[in-house]
Amino acid sequence: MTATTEAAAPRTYAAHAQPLWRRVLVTREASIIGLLLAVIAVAMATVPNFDSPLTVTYLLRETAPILLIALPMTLIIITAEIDLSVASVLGLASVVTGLGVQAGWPLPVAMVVAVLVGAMAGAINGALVTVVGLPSLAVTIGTLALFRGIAVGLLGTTAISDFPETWTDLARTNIPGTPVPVVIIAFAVLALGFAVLLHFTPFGRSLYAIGLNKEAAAFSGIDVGRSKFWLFVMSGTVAGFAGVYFTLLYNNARGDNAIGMELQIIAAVLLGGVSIFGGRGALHGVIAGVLLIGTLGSALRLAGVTSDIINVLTGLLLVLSVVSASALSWVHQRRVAALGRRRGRSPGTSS
Amino acid sequence: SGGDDAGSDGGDAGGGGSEEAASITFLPKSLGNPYFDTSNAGGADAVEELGGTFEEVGPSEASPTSQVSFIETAAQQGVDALVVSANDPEAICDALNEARDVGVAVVTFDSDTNPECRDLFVNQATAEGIAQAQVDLITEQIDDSGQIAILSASANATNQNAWIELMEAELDANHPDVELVEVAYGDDDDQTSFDKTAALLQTYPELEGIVSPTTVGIAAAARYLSTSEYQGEVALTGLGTPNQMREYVEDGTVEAFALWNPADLGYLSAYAANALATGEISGEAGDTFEAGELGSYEVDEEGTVLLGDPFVFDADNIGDFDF
Amino acid sequence: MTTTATTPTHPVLAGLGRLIRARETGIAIAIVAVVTLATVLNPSFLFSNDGFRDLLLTPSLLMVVAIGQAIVIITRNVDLSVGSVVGLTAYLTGTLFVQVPGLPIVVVFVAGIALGAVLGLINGALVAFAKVPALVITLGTMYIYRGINVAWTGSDRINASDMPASFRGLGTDTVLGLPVLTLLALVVLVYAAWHLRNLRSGRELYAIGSDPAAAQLYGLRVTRRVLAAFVVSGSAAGLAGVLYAARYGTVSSNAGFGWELEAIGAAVIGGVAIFGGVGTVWGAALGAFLLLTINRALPIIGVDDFWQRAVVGVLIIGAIVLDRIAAQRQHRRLVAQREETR
Amino acid sequence: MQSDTTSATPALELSRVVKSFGAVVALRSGSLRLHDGSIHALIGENGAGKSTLVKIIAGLYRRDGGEFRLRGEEVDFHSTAQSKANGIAVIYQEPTLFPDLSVVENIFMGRQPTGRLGRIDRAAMRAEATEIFERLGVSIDPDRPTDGLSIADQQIIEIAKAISLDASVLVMDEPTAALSGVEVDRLFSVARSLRDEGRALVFISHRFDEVFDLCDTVTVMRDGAHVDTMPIAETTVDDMVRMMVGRDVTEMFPKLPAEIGEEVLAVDGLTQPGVFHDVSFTVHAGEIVGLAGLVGAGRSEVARAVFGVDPYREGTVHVGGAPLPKGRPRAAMARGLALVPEDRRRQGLVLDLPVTRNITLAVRDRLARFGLIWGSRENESARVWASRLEVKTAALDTESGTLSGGNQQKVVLGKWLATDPKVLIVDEPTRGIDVGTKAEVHRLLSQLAQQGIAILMISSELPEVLGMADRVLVMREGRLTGEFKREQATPEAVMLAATADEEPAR
Ligand SMILES: Nc1ncnc2c1ncn2[C@@H]1O[C@H](COP(=O)(O)OP(=O)(O)OP(=O)(O)O)[C@@H](O)[C@H]1O
Ligand SMILES: Nc1ncnc2c1ncn2[C@@H]1O[C@H](COP(=O)(O)OP(=O)(O)OP(=O)(O)O)[C@@H](O)[C@H]1O
Ligand SMILES: [Mg+2]
Ligand SMILES: [Mg+2]
Repeated sequence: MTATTEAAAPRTYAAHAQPLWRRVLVTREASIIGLLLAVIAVAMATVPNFDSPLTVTYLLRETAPILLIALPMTLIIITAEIDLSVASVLGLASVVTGLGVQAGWPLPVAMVVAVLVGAMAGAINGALVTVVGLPSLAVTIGTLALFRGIAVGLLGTTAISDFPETWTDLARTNIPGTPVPVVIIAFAVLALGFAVLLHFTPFGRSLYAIGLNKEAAAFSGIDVGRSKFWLFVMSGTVAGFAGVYFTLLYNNARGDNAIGMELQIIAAVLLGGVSIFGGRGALHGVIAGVLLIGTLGSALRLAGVTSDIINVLTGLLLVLSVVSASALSWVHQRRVAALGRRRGRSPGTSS
Repeated sequence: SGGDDAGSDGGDAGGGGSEEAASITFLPKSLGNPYFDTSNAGGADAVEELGGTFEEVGPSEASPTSQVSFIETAAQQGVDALVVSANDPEAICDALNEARDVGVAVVTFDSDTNPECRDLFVNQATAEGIAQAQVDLITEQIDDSGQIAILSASANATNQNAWIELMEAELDANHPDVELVEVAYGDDDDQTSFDKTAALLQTYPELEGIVSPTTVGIAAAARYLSTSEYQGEVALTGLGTPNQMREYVEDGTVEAFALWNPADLGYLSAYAANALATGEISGEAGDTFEAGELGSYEVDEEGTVLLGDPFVFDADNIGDFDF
Repeated sequence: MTTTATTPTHPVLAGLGRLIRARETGIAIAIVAVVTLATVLNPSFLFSNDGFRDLLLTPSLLMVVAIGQAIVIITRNVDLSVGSVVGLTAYLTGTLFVQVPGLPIVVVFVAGIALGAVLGLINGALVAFAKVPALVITLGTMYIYRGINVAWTGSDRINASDMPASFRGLGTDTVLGLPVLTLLALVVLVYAAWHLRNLRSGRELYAIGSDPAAAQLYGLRVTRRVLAAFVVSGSAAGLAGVLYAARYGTVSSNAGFGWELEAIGAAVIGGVAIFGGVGTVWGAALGAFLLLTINRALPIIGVDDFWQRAVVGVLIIGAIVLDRIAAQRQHRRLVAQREETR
Repeated sequence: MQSDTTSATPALELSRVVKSFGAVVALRSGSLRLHDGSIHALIGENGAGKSTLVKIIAGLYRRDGGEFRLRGEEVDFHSTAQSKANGIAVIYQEPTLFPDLSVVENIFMGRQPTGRLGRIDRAAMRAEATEIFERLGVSIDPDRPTDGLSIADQQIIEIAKAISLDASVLVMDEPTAALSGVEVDRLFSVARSLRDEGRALVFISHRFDEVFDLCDTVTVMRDGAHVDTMPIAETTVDDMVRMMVGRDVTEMFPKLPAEIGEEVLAVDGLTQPGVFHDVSFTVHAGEIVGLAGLVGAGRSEVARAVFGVDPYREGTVHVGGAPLPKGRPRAAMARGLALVPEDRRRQGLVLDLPVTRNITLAVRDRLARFGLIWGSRENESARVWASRLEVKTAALDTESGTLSGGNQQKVVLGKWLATDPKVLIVDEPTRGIDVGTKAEVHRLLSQLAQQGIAILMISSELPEVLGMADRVLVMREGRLTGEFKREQATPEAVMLAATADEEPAR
């Protein structure tokens, strides 16, 4: 009875309550990666032509914009915000690239301007969220319409497609000797950057704190507003870059490019284990989530399954992943509670 | 089967291939569009006659980038031929070329891409013919004077824009009293076209007529007109399918409209695709092939095969058609 | 009793004051302004039979969906699946007419609303029982419902001629100069508004949205209420689907595509706070009205078609910025009031 | 006859109730026997299981074992609605209001009086609310939203809520923690009148004077178990403390002498309209300056403004002679300022993060090497402070939210001590903390002052301020109204400065 209150010798603390393998394997991320590997294995075995290098090329080429934008989106959702305007920013950047080329600028100049426009768009989101203090869900529903509206308004009826071939080829070529598109190099660099930023820097630490409790974060000297502002700028910039890539890949600048992609991106991020309430999630899970949806779609399309079924599966996957997580924790609680009851009863009956 | 005769004199390279069943994939602008339903059905008939395998894939909304993934899948599957109606002349070009690189024969129909991205284009009617037919129809119905508007599909549809350009030229040249006040875009979406029609009528109270060179647009516009005070006041014509338009022709909303037979278009495209896939033709000008019950066709300049002239439907003849 | 001491003004006057300050009034004024401007530029915008009818008709469907959406948002949830529900029920409506010729129209309405309710129930059950965020769940069911719709419809479509004229007539008929669809939407609106304001179950939705944890502590039946909100939203979308078939006549697999964001936008413009607890269905309905009326008025005012979406975006952002300013003022006023009483 | 049975059968009786959360046993054997017409105190250290017991009574938690009888009947609530229906009203430790709804709606939510068609009778609701407010002697506009109300007002609404239930059992979990003296008096008079009506009340508080003032019986808990129940007249503070902690403790750790050095923090003319006005003071190295006043006097707001979390319009803050920019907590931290905020669960900690991450949150930049931060370095740093402060937790990656209140407070202290501050501002460092831990905190502050740290201590507990501070500042309604040297600071003088203008009744 009194043992607990005795000021004894200095305590020692274990760093972790659970062994390493549990902390690594019993996670949301690990299960998504496992699922991805399983889907690949099954598709290799059963879907004709899936094992061809073309699959890798096409898959990566098409999911590249989602992969790219999912990186900053992960950080934003971890701070408990959301950016629904990314696909519109992509469209706007695409239009700016096109207009630049049409106006006779060299393509690299147009590309830089497009990325800057993306950054500006992100800054507008960021300012509305952090300076004015509005909920990002509402703000970015608004800018989703606004940026898309500007994109469609600027280009009107036309599509611009006379981009220099050297550049459009670059967007389509593979790393020599591999079936992997060149754009994946850009992605890898960005992914590495974002992973280090999120998981190994003080800034990354602060993002989790912001997502879980922004008041406590502010009291810890974290500049919540500024951090979020820069995340939105990053999101806009990457979306702008994705817009340039998209334009070159399809040799086509249009106002309605990638319309509706925001929800695909968010679905993938959430599937990858990021909590919509903020504070939880990791980049490797997100990348696996994007690839999982992409691979599943690619394999099913190859197997002749129509796109509607693919949509149904994407939705089911998303719903099941969150429901199973909450069901598992419920079962766990139940088990622990039952354990507690049993433990609670035995001393009760014996005394 | 059908094309054997032409096949045997088409060339040695294709000799062996013609025995084998070709796999042909149809990729319309979007699924759920009755016009393409009809044309694809024609294509399916032809493939059946040829003994090949037919497949129909497509996006649910008419956008070029979503067509690309279907083109890529076809390339991965290694189908023999792909028959596609392009949502954009450029955007799907590279994907089509990649498909051709792995040996897929590419035929465009209904809406073409740049000529260098496909082997053959099956043209439903010359753009001039279509533009002419529609201008003739509308000017006749409004007595060659007054305001008209065009309700198009999406702003980037190749064929639509080509026709509209030619129609504008024709109006400028030969119909000085007819003023084209606006080109509206219904995106080949029923609801949008419907609402755009309402907006046109309201924005231009003096409007005399609407031309909608797209089957979705004309049907939506007709439906709006038929319940509005403008029924019979504002003329409507364009390109439509008889089944969709029958009701409105009968109730007087629409006097006459034009179209080719989309089933024939699909049918011809399938034969053309088969001929390419089997090596019977290479898509050069002057190549000829047999298209089953449609008879013999020749490839002309720019790798185009022409189906024929547009056909005008009106109250007198519409009862004879079912598509 | 000194009750009167805390009631400084006459109740009627106080009510009037509230009305003038209300968000809904602001939107109504904006609508009047837009309509006036468009009518001055083009009298037929209002003063023609079709003009007046379309003014009321066009927003009616979105109004119904926005009402349901507002109810869900008030409980601090969101329903992204409404557009897909509209699509499914619209197609169901057409299919029923095709498969069962001569089916009474009432039955079709009931079937559409019932299907919507079931789809809403699925959303609600997943959100309320599995305790997972609504945004994620309804994002998932949005894909699922739309996928099922496309799979079911295929490349088929319902044409106007498949449905009886009496049904399609609902889409355009008027009673006493008011379109039937608008009247239906109004009935839904008035009832929903009354229910939310005057019944316990309505007020509890606000409580839940205002602070879900507190609602649990109060012993409110949170699960049941959230479930009900989703069922209502689904039913509203189901009704809108039936009305869609009546109004547009043609139903393909992408009916109602993208309506979810429009409905949320309408609610937000109408002053429904995205984090729950605040707002009225009146606001949401007026928001929907403003959104679509501006859309139709823009070409008349001389703004190119293509810029419509940009204007909608500005509208949404403007509305929430205004809200924010008003809320800050109110907060400051309350704090000042507290200072005074200290 | 009836009164006989009620006095014989307890209004409410819990015996050997068990409740655990996961691996944590919150209640091992909780017992409570409550009689009508009595106010029963429930005391115990932080984490002793008081609130858990309350929540079981309220139907918020279901017990894992033991018995729960209401007027002799065995009951098993599984929702708070059930306990309400059985005449039990509970005021929870944290106010639970709906910020967007009006005061009236907050009071009646879920059981509004209804008329025809189930329509809510707003007039009746309003009338009843007004009546209750009158009885409590407060004037709160019943139609205003609760957003923006002070904690005290919120607590009053909680009380109104409980009264309106007309319950026969009323449980109050630390209702006075945020109330000022006048408000506490008013609450007590209401509580007494409820008792006189024959109701049974439970009162939880860490303030012994209140317990003696109000209650007639007391139950002491320790480590999730019942220790003893006795009439209040038969016990003393020392007895109770001994039972609570299982040993003798002095509530106050004697202040250690410290050498007072040069001026470190200088605040001059700080003003934020409506919040505080023209606040000027200094704190020297090695000095503990107490900031006293009633709750709501604006002390925390001044602290937050100095630290930079809140804005201020006029005035200056100097640290070590150099001016500090406004609204920049980072700059303040870089200059050696640290703030232990008043609400540890909301402001002090990120409850979902592990102990490690919380302790290192304020020093994350310093732990980084070449801009990168590694888990092992964080653990090292956290381990130092966890063991120095003797935080009771098994592993460093335990979620902070699962620690008991006192241990959470230690984590917050550790987090700020890790920054090696020159000026430490502590806001209610011992609020809701049991006597044992409290003394530890006092010893710690005293030692820190000895090491030359300047300490500004905000506290609502007069004995704490008077016992610890070298100098006492008093605030009232956003203004500094008094400054006393340690020798001059008598309870009377400080209370006068804190309340001078306040009218006894409103
Ligand atoms: N929901 C919960 N989940 C897990 N553990 C809990 C929960 N609620 C309480 N506990 C734990 O149960 C124990 C008893 O907590 P309780 O809140 O009843 O203490 P208390 O006596 O009210 O303390 P205080 O005086 O600080 O309010 C503590 O160890 C606490 O951490
Ligand atoms: N919800 C919980 N989940 C997991 N562990 C918990 C939880 N609540 C408390 N604990 C752990 O249980 C142990 C006992 O908690 P308890 O609150 O009884 O400690 P205590 O000695 O009373 O602390 P204090 O003196 O600070 O009040 C602590 O080590 C704490 O970390
Ligand atoms: Mg304890
Ligand atoms: Mg407690």
